[in-house]
Amino acid sequence: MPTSATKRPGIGGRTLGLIISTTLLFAVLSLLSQSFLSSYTMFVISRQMAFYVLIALSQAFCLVVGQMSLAVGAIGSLTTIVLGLGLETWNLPAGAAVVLALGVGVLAGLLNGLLITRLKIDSFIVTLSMMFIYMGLRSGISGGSPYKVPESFRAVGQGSLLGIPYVFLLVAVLLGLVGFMFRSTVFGRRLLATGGNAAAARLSGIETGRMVVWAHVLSGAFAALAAVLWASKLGSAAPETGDDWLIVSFAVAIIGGTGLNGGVISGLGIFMGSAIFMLIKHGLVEVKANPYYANSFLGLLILLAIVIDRVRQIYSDKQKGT
Amino acid sequence: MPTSATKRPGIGGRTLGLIISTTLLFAVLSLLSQSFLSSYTMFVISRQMAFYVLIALSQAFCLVVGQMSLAVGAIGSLTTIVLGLGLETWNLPAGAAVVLALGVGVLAGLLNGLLITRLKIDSFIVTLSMMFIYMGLRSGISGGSPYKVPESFRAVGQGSLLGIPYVFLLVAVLLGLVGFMFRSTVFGRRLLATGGNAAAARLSGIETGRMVVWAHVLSGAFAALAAVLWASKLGSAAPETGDDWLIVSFAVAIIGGTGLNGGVISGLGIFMGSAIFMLIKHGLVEVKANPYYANSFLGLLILLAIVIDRVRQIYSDKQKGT
Amino acid sequence: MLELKGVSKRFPGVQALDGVSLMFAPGEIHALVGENGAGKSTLIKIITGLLQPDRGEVHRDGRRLRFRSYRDSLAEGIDIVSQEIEVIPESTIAENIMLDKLITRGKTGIIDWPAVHRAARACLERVGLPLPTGTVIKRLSAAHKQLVQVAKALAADARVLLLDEPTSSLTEHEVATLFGILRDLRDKGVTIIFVSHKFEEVFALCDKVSVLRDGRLVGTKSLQDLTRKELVRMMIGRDIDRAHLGRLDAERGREMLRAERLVRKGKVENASFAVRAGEILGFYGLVGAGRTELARVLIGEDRLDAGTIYVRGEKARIRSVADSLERYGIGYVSENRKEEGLLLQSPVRTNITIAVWPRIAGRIVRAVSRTKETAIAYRMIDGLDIRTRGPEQKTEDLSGGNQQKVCLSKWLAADCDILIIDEPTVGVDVGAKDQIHRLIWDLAKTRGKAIILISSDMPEIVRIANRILVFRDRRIVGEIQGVDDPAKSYAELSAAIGMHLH
Amino acid sequence: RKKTSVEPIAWYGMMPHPYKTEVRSGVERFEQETGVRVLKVVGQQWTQDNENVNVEALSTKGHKAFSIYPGDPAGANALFAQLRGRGQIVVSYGAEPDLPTPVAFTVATDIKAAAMTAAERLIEMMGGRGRILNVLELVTDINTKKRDDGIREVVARYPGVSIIQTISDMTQVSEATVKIQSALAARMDEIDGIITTGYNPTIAAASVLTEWHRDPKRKQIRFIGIDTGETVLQAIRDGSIDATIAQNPPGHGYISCLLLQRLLDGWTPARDYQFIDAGIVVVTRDNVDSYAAEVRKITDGIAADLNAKYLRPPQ
Ligand SMILES: Nc1ncnc2c1ncn2[C@@H]1O[C@H](COP(=O)(O)OP(=O)(O)OP(=O)(O)O)[C@@H](O)[C@H]1O
Ligand SMILES: Nc1ncnc2c1ncn2[C@@H]1O[C@H](COP(=O)(O)OP(=O)(O)OP(=O)(O)O)[C@@H](O)[C@H]1O
Ligand SMILES: [Mg+2]
Ligand SMILES: [Mg+2]
Repeated sequence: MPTSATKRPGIGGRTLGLIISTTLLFAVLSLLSQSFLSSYTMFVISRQMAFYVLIALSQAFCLVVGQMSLAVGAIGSLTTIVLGLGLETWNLPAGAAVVLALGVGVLAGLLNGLLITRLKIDSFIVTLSMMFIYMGLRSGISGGSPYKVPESFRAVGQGSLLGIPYVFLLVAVLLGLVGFMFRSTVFGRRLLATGGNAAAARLSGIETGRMVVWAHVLSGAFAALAAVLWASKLGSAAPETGDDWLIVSFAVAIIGGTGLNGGVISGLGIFMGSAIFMLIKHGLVEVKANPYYANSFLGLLILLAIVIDRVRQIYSDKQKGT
Repeated sequence: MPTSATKRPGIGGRTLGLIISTTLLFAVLSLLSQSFLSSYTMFVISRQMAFYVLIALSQAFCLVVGQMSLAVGAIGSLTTIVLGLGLETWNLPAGAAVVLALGVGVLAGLLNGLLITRLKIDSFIVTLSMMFIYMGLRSGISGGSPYKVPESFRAVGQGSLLGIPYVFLLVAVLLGLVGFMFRSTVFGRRLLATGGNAAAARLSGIETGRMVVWAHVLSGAFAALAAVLWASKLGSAAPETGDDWLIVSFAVAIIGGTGLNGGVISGLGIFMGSAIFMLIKHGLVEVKANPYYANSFLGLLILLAIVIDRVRQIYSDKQKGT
Repeated sequence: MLELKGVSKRFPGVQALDGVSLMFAPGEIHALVGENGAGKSTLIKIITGLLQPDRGEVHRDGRRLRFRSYRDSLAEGIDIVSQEIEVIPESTIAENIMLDKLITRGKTGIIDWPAVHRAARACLERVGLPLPTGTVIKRLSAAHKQLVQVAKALAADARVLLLDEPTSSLTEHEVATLFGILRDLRDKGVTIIFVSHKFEEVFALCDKVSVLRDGRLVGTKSLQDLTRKELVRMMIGRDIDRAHLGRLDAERGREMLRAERLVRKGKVENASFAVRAGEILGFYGLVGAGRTELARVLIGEDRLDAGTIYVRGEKARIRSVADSLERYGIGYVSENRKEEGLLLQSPVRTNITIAVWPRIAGRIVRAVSRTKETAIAYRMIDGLDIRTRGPEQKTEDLSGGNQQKVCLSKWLAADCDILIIDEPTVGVDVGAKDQIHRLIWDLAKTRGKAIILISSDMPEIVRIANRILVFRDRRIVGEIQGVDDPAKSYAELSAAIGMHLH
Repeated sequence: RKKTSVEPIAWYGMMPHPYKTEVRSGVERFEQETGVRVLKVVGQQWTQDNENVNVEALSTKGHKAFSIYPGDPAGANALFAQLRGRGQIVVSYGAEPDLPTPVAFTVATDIKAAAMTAAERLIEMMGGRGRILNVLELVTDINTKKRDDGIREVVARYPGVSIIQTISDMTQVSEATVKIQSALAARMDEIDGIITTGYNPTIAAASVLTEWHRDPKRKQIRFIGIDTGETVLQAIRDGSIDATIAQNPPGHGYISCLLLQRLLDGWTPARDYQFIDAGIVVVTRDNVDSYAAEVRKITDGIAADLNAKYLRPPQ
C-alpha cells in the first residue's frame, strides 16, 4: 500500500509494480530507438510528465479526503482566461497576472469546498455543476479566442536548467513537498484521516468539513498552477486548456495508486503513474503504431502495467504467507 | 431515500425533490413560451430524454453494485460500428444486425466484468483501459466514416405512436421493468445487496463476483441499446456516437439519486434526472440565454435543483424531528 | 459430527492457527474461548469456507468439506453470526434477515414481500426485538443490528450454528432470550459453536469448552467439571481478580462537567448530572436507552436542543468534537469501533496517535515527530498488551478485541481531563478486560480524570464506577451510590431498569 | 407571454470557438447589409447530440430558415430532413454533409482541394524532396480521410517526397502537442516538413516548432497548417513557421445567409444540390497582415455570381 496516514520508508504496494513497469517500458524504448535517449526527447517527455503530475495532484487532493472534483479542467480553463485577461487586456506585469490567476483557482476550489460542506451535497454534483459554470464563464468571457502572452512570460514553461525543464524541476520539488506533507505534517495526516474514515476522524477531533474545504482549495491551486505553466509553455492563454484534463487527472492519480475511496496517496506513485502514461503515449508514436488503433494499444498497455503489479502482489503475498 | 428499502410504495428522498424541481421548470417553460407545449417540442424533448435515461441506466447498473464504468460511451461506439458493418458492409437484415450489435455490447460488458472480478483490479482502471481499447477499435475499424443504414431501420428511432416517440415508450417500459427488478426480484435485490455491503452480501450466500459481472453485462447491454436506437434516430451509424456519454451518464444517474457508493437506485429518480437535464438544456435555448454563458446557466440550474431537494429534506427532517 | 483435523492458517507475520484438531457433536453447545487474537474467528471462518486453511481438513459426518465460498457452507446447513456486524445499510430489517432465503412467488424470482415481512417478523419476535420489519437498518443501534444478525442466523434452520461473540453488544435481557432459543436448538440436535469472552455466559449456556492460545488448542473440557478460575488459567495462564477496585474519593474533586436539563429531541430528555475530577460515573441502561446519544450531545457531535453544559464551572458552548477536545479537553471513545473509531486501512500507530498529533508536532512546519509517535504507540501496545506485529501493522488485520484496545488507547494517549468511554470492553478477553478496568480506574484515582463510563455490562460497571446513573427510555430514572456490595448493586440496577435477573 | 417576433433566419454554431466567431462576423455583415435579422445561437459541445438538442429547440420557435454546421456528416442529414419536414429551409455551412442530403446548398471549403494545395506548397518549400510528418486531427471524422487522401495523392506525384509517419486522433491542443512533440523527438533527423490539416494540431505544431526553432543548431523544419489562430499568425510573423491555409469562415456565414434570404424571397436552387467552394488563401510572411482582404475578395466574387450561377429567379 502507498502512504496511508503513515510514513513507511520502504516503497510499498502499487508503486513498486509501477516502477517495474516503467523500467521495462523505458528499457524497451531505449533499445528500440536511438533518438529516445536524446536530450530533446527527454526534455519533452519530462516536461509533459510534469503537467500530468500537476493535473493528477489536483484530483488526488480531492480523492484523498474521499471526494472527487469534476471541475479540475474547468478551473484550469477559467484560470487561463484570467491569466490572459491580466496579461493582454489589463496589461498587468507577469507576476501580478500569475498571482491573480492562481488566486482565481484557489477561490474556485474554495467555492467548491464550501458548497459541498455547507449545503451537504455530494462532491460529484457540486463539482459537476461548477464545472459547467466555470466552463460557461470561460467561453462567455473569452468568446473562445486565445489571449496573447508576452515573450518574457514563456521563460518558465519553455526554459530549462542543464537540459532539465524548469517545469519538471518545479514539479519534482512540489511533489516532494506534497509527499512530505502527507507523510509527516499534522495537516496532511488529517487530510488522510478524513478520507480514511470521516466519522472516526471527526470523533478524533479533526474538523473534517474544514479538511474537505482545504482539499478543494489545494486542488484548485494545483489546477491553476498547471494552467499557468501550460500557458507559459504554449506561448498563449488558450481557453480550451483543461478540456481534456478530467480523464487524465483520474487516470494518472489512480494508476499511481491513489485510492478512489479516500485515505490513500503516494507521491512517488503519481510520479510513476505519469511516467507510465507518458511513456506509453510516446512509445506508440515511436513505434509508429497505427494511429487509428493507437487508443487500443494505450488501453492494453495500461492494463498490462496494472496486471504486472497484480502479479507481483500475488507473488509477494505468497512469499510472505508461507 | 430512493428504492433500496422495500415495500415502500411512496416516493422518497431525492426523487420527491426532483419532481418538485421538474414541475417548477416545466411550469416556467410553459409560461415563457407558446411553442413549449406544442406536440413537436414534446416529441423532441421526450425522445432525447429517453436516450439520457438509457445512458444513465448503463452507468447506474455499475454504480448499484459499487462499481463504475468509464467504458459506457466506448461500448456504445463499438456497438454502432458493428451495427454499421452489419447493415452496410455485410448487408444483414436489420434484425440480425441489431442482435449482433447488442451481442457485442453484452460481450464488451462481460469482458469488463470478468477482468474486474478475475484479476481483482478495480473497475476504474479496467474500464478506463477498456474504454481506450474499444475507442481504438472503433476508429480503426471504421476509419472514421459513418455507415449508412437502410430507410426501414429508421422507423423505431424516428417514429411515434399518438405523438409519443417509440423510443420514449420503449424506455418507459424498460425503466418500469428495471424498477420492478430492483424492487421485487431476487436478482435485483442481490445486485443492490452487493453494492450496499459486499461482505454482508457474501455472508448471505450471494456470489458478489457474479453479481458484479452481471452488472457490467447489463451496463453493456443498455449502452448497446442506446447506441442502436441512436443510429436509428440519426439515420446513420456514426463512429463518434458515445463520445459525450461519460459525463451525461454519471450526471443523470447521480442527479437522479443513484448512490455513488452502491446499493441505491431509483428508476423514477433517473427518469426525473433526465427530465431535469433535458428541460434545462431546452429551456436555455428557449429563453435565448446568452449561448456563450449557457453552460454556466446549466450548472447553476442543476445546482439549484439539488438545493431545492436539500431544502425539502432539511424541512422534512425538522418536521419529523419534533 | 463436525471435525477439524490438523487445521493450520498463517497470515503474514503470524501463525493464526497451528494444527488444531477438534470435534463438535450434534446436540451440544461448544464454547470456544481464548485471548484476543488466539485464532477463534479464524477457526470459524475456516469451517464456513470464508477462509481456506493452509493445511488440515474439515470433515462432517466422515465427509471432507471443501467450500469454495460461503454459499457452499450455507447449502451444507452451516450458518454463522460473524463477529463484525455486517448489514446491508440501505435495506430493511426484513430483507437483511431474509436475504439468503427471499420468498418468491412460485419459481418466478419475483419476491413476495408480504410473505418476507411476515417471516422476518416471526424471526424478530423470536429474539424479542419488537421493531417494525420495514425499518431501514442503518438507523438501528449496534445492539439492534447485532440482534438482527442473530435473528437472521436463527432463521436459517442450520444444522451447525457458529456464533462469534453474538452477545458483545447485548444486555442481559436479550441474552436471556437468545439462550433460551439456543438451548431449544441444542435439544433438536443442532451443533452449536459459541465464541464469547463473557464467562458467565459460557458457564450458563455451554456444555463443553475448548481453549485456544496463540493458535494452538490448549484443551477441551466439560464445563461441569470446571471452575471459572481453572478456565481462566487455561486461557491466560494466571488468575484474575474480579473484586471491586476500591472506592474513589471524588467528593473532594473539582466539578469538571455539569449538565442541566439537556434535551435532544427524540433522543435525550431532561438529563441532568455532574461528574467530578477523580470520579467514575457510570451510565447504565438497556440497549437504546439514549446513553450514547447523550454522550454525542456532550461532545458537540449532535446539536443540543435545550439545556446547558458547564465545564469546570463555566458555561460551555461546544460546537464540534474538535471544539470539545481542544477547548474543553473532553474525549469520547465511541462504542462503534469499526464505523466511528478506527481508520482500518491505516497502521496501528496512526490510530493510536491521531488525537495527539498537534501536541507532538514541530512548531513551524508542524511535522509530527516520528520518534515520539512511535514511542507513544509502543507504550500503548505494551500497556494494553495489544497483539500486533508492531505499530506499522494495518489495523484491519488485528483481531476484533485488539482493535478495541487500539480504539481505547487513542484516548488514553490523548490525555483528556474529561473522558467519556462508551462500551470500552466489547469483545475484549477477560485478561485484557481486567487490565482495561484497572487502567480506567487508575486514570481517575491517580491522575484525577473525570470519567463517564457507558456500559451495558453490569459486572463491569459495578466493578469500577463510583456512582451509576440508570437510563430508561431516554431519561435518567435513578442513581445508585456506592460500590460496597456488588450483589446489592446488581439488584438495585435490575430493579431500576425494570427487569429481574435470572 | 412574449409576443412572437421571431427572426426569419437562425444561424447555429457548434460551440464557442475562433472559427465560429469568424463565421458569425460574416453573418453580422449580412445583417448589416440586408437589414434582415438573424438569430445567432452557439452550442455547448462539438457534438451532433448537442446540435440536435439545440436546433430542435430552435425549430419549435418558428424560424423559417437555418444556417447550420453539420456536426456529423451523416447524422446531420436526419436533423436536416426533420427541419425540412417542418417546412424549414436549411443551408449547410462549414462542412459537407453525406450525400445525398436534404439540403440544397453547402457553403464550405473544399477540404480535399485545400489539403492538396497545402501539400503542394509544403513540398515546394521543401525544395521538392524530403520526408513529411502528416498530422491529421480527428479519427472519427470522414473529412479526415479526404484530407489524408488529398495529401497522399500529391505526395505520390513527387518521387523524392515521402510520408515518414502519420499521426492522428487529437481533439485538443494539449493532446496534439504531446503527439507532435513525440513524433518530432522520435524522428527529428528524418522529418523535413510537417503538414497539419486541423485547427488544434496547427496551434500545437506552431507552438512546438516555435520552441524547436528557437535553438539555432536545430534543423529547419518546413511547415504548413490550416486556420489562422493568433498563435499561428504570430509564429508566421516571427518566422518560426512558414505558412498556413486561411479558410473563409466569414464567407461561410455571409453566403449561407444570403442564400437563405434568396430562397425565402422565392428564388429556387438551380440544381438539386450544389456545393459552393468558399475558397482558401495561403498565408505566408508576405501576406500575413493582408490576407483578410484577399479572403473578402473571394466572398464578394461568389456573392456577385450567386443568382446567376446557383439560383433560378422566382416565378
Ligand atoms: N486478514 C488478516 N491478515 C493478517 N492477520 C490476520 C488477519 N486476520 C486475522 N489475523 C491475525 O490472526 C490472529 C488471529 O485472529 P482472530 O481474529 O482469529 O482472533 P480471535 O481469537 O477471533 O480474537 P478476538 O477475540 O479478538 O476476536 C491475530 O493475530 C490477527 O491479527
Ligand atoms: N441514526 C439513527 N437514526 C434513527 N434512530 C437512531 C439512530 N441511531 C440510534 N437510533 C435509535 O435511538 C435510540 C437511542 O440509541 P442510543 O444509541 O443512543 O442508545 P444507547 O443507550 O447508547 O444504547 P446502546 O447500548 O445501543 O448504545 C435507539 O432506539 C436507536 O435505535
Ligand atoms: Mg474474533
Ligand atoms: Mg450506546
